[in-house]
Amino acid sequence: MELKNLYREIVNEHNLHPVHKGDIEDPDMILNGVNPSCGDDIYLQLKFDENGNVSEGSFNGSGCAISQASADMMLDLIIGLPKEEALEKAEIFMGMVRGTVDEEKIEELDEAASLADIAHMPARVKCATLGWKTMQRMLRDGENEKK
Amino acid sequence: MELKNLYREIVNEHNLHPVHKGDIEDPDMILNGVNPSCGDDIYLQLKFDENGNVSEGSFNGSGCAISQASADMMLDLIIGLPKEEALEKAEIFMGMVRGTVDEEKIEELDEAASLADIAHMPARVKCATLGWKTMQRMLRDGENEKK
Amino acid sequence: MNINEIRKDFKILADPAYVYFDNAATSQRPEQVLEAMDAFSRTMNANPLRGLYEWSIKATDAYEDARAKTAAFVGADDPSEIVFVRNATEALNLVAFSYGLEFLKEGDEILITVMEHHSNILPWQMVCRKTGAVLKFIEPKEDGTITEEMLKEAVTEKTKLIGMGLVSNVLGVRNPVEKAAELVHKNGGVIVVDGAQSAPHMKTDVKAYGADFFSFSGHKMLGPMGIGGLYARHDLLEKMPPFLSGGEMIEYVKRDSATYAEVPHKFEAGTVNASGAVGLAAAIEYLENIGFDAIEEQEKKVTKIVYEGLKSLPHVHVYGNPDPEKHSGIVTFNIDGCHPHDISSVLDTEHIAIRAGHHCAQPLMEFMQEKLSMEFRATARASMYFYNTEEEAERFVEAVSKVRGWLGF
Amino acid sequence: MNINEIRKDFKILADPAYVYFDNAATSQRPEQVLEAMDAFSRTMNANPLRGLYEWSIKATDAYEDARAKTAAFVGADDPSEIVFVRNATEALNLVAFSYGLEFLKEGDEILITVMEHHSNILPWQMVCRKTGAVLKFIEPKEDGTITEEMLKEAVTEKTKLIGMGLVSNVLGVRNPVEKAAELVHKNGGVIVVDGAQSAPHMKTDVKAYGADFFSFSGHKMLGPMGIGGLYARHDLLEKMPPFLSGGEMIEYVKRDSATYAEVPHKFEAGTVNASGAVGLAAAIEYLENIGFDAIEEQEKKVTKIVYEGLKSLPHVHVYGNPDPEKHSGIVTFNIDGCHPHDISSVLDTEHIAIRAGHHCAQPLMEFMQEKLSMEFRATARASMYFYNTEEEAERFVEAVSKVRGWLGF
Ligand SMILES: Cc1ncc(COP(=O)(O)O)c(C=O)c1O
Ligand SMILES: Cc1ncc(COP(=O)(O)O)c(C=O)c1O
Repeated sequence: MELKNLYREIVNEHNLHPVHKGDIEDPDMILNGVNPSCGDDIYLQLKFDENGNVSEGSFNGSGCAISQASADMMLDLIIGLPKEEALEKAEIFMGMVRGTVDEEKIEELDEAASLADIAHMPARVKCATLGWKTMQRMLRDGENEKK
Repeated sequence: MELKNLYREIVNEHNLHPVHKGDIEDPDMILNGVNPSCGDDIYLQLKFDENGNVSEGSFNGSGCAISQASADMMLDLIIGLPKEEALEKAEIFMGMVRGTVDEEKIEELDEAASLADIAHMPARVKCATLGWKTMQRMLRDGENEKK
Repeated sequence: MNINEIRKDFKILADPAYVYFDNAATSQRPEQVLEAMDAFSRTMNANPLRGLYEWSIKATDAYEDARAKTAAFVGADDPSEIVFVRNATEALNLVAFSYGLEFLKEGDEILITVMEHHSNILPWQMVCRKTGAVLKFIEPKEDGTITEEMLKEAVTEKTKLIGMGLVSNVLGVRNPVEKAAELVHKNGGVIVVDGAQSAPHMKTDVKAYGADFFSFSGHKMLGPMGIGGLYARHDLLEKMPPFLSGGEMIEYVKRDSATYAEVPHKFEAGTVNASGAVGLAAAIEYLENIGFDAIEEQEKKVTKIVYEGLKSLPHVHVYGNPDPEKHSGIVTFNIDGCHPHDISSVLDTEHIAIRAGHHCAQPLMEFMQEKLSMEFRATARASMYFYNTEEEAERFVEAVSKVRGWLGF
Repeated sequence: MNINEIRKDFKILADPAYVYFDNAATSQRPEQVLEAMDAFSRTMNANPLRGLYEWSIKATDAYEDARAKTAAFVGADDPSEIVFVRNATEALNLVAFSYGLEFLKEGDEILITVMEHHSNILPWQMVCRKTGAVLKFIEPKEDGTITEEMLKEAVTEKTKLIGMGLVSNVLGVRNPVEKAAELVHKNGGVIVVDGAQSAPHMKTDVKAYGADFFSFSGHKMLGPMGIGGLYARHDLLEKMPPFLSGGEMIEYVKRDSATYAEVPHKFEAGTVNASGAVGLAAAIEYLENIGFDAIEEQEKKVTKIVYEGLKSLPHVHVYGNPDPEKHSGIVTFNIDGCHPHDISSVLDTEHIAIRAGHHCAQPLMEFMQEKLSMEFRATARASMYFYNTEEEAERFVEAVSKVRGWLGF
């Protein structure tokens, strides 16, 4: 998809009217993710239910439209999922922007699949993956800044 | 003059059968001159009469044919001259290899004038000028290693 | 100056669809520069300085001629005052490692401006860490101006080195290096003028600046990547210790010590980039053929259109001096609600190349964010060179006027 | 390999009157390399790494592709193990300044061979001066060989760094870096393999060598001047502090401190030499297309003629291993009564280009003068590459046979 269309059809909406931007009450985990070269800077917040499923989530911070929209779409996708499945989605997303997973897999990302063409824009890959990487660091590596 | 002819007609003779190579007895001045990049390394020795004329001179050391021959020709020229005139000859020689003095002047150098074409061989200029520069440092700057 | 003729020399500019406005990052190279380098490789390629055969002698001449041309270009007294380096960054590091570590000491002050490029900040941080000197910053007025009074206030008797870009790569403003030189010289200190952004756009005169050191990059002034220069006063080079060491910069090497070659060779370790120097010399010749008067005239015309065009757009903020003639071809701006990276990305879909981000000047971004309430700690920057046209400027302004729409506003 | 076809790629070799036997100083560049660089400038020239527009993205890809190609060429695990530098000299300085000053300390020993190039001596002298480490030398046998026993004797438990050229630029001998690596690794130390003279002539395999660092120059292997590489193990690069600082090698810059970009960018300060890297990649492709088997075969044929031809001449002394196959194309010699500079000068009148002097290896010259009773502290050196022909070798030997006559004997 041509970049201008990508913005028009998906990115702008999530950037200008994000569903998950803001703070949640009493999150279980908080983690800061940054892209030094871009200045993108987000705080991801997650809360889990008794089964370990993501029950609530939000992000905060500032950055370019792609980093913001991608984080918002990610939260759309993972809220309600068990940790493992959320991590699987992150794997698929990473594979997608690296161009190493196939169409079928990509469909599992719902709306976030629309960022597939970012693979051809290496300079923006870091923007698109910021939220996802931060989630991986949280759920896979157990990083948590909540005191 | 083509370089091979220059060697054949002048340089080889002065290099292989130098007139002034060796030591003189009880010199008034001794000075070491070197070309680090070439490894040329000579000791110039001079002796003066009561009027300040160069009465005797020799050089010692090792180096390429051009440095050796040039030093030998230099001594041919300056032995018998007052210091000032010896220095004048050095000026002319320097000007010759830099290409800044005219034919007429160059003739004052006698045989050493044959090294004029060294001006077109910048890498060998330092070889040709080693003896002359050492003499300048002696007579103009008063450097003397004799103890 | 016939701009259409000039553009033919730059093959990459042949496609009229593309507008290249990222000249402050790197310039384009005319065919004359590529041809000069190719000719070197095809007719005299050899390792200069040591060979006793024809190609090496020619290569040495070409390399040293390039040095002489570069020296004349910056207004130096003597070719030996030019050290060839990779880029302005290396030039500044050379000064920091060799002059800075040797001659600065605890308690001395190094003064730089807040608008310096990272390459004129980090080396001084290093010197301060290692010597105990203190790094101080001078902040400009909101439009980027530094006045004589501000300088006088910032320079104390402890100020032993001033680092100052002659032209800022973000604001395009020209800094008062002459005054700074005067002040620091009173202390027996030195001024390092970073000319990376000035050398491409205006006649350089290191003497008039009072510069002790002057750094610049070939690739920003039509030359190839991989070559740049450091001008330094001869007496400073003489007393500075070598920096990089190895082949070509020595006289004698013993197992445990070495003596060094004469200036400037003492600072050029290893095989030199002779073809790069030849390319730089061809670039200098090209610039001199056009002449800086003509260059500045064209840049001013184009910059005026960009500056005034952007100023007239709603939601667009343009930074720096209100006079577009004081921008050295650089116009930095932001658009409400739009991150500079998104601005640059959507302009790219229009084949317009500009830079977005921190421009290797994070302290300035922080300063601007605070003083000018910038939304992001980043800006978009259009930077023009003499081969850019008024039509390109108009197309650019037209495109910027649509950015907010493309980004959903 | 069709030598006539290959020579057509090198425009400078077109004149059959010229014999270029100074390849150890610098090699010639095929048209493919020049064209790759020109194409970069004509179609995608931009500052890599930061731009968000098409040319900059292409330039970034080209630059990083060159890195990947270079990594594969030396046998590295990962592209991030290659730092682009100006030349082998800078690579060695980078290791000395960053690794050496940080990890060596008083009493540690640095061991190098007496046949190292100045660029692999002086940086270690600097490290020793600044850290109190001690520089030790290992001397080869008269034919240049260093045996395992000699190594075992020289390496003590204090040896923390070994610097060793894989191939000597004077003797052409290949040094036992694998054994040296084993020994120094037992001490928790590292080996710096200087590959400037090996990379052009043989398949490089940093893993097989056990090399922690490996330095090389583009210009000696068909690439342009101004680009070279340092291979370093990823974990070493991670823990080493940056060396040159400025743009492109940072994450965050505050007024008084900075954090650094990831490896290898942390070591590449300032605008990179992207077109140089593209030229190097084209050179690597060219070498790989021919293949090192064919390259070595041709070099051996030519070297044999030169070696045996000189050996058979009266008054000519040839140095190094008695087996010409162990010379990597390098034949170093002297002629009784003739200073090497005079030899080179008269050969130049025959349009034969060789090198004469100390070859940036003064400690080796001193060693050879003593052990082999050399008349001067200098030698003449013919160095061949795969594009040299057997006819050239014969012409060369013929010319050398006349040198003494030309010099008056
Ligand atoms: C063995 C060796 N090491 C290092 C170097 C230095 O290479 P460069 O001058 O390209 O830095 C050379 C080149 O002469 C060499 O032969
Ligand atoms: C003002 C200024 N100084 C220094 C530099 C560094 O130049 P280079 O990256 O060529 O070393 C730049 C380039 O971005 C610059 O704009």
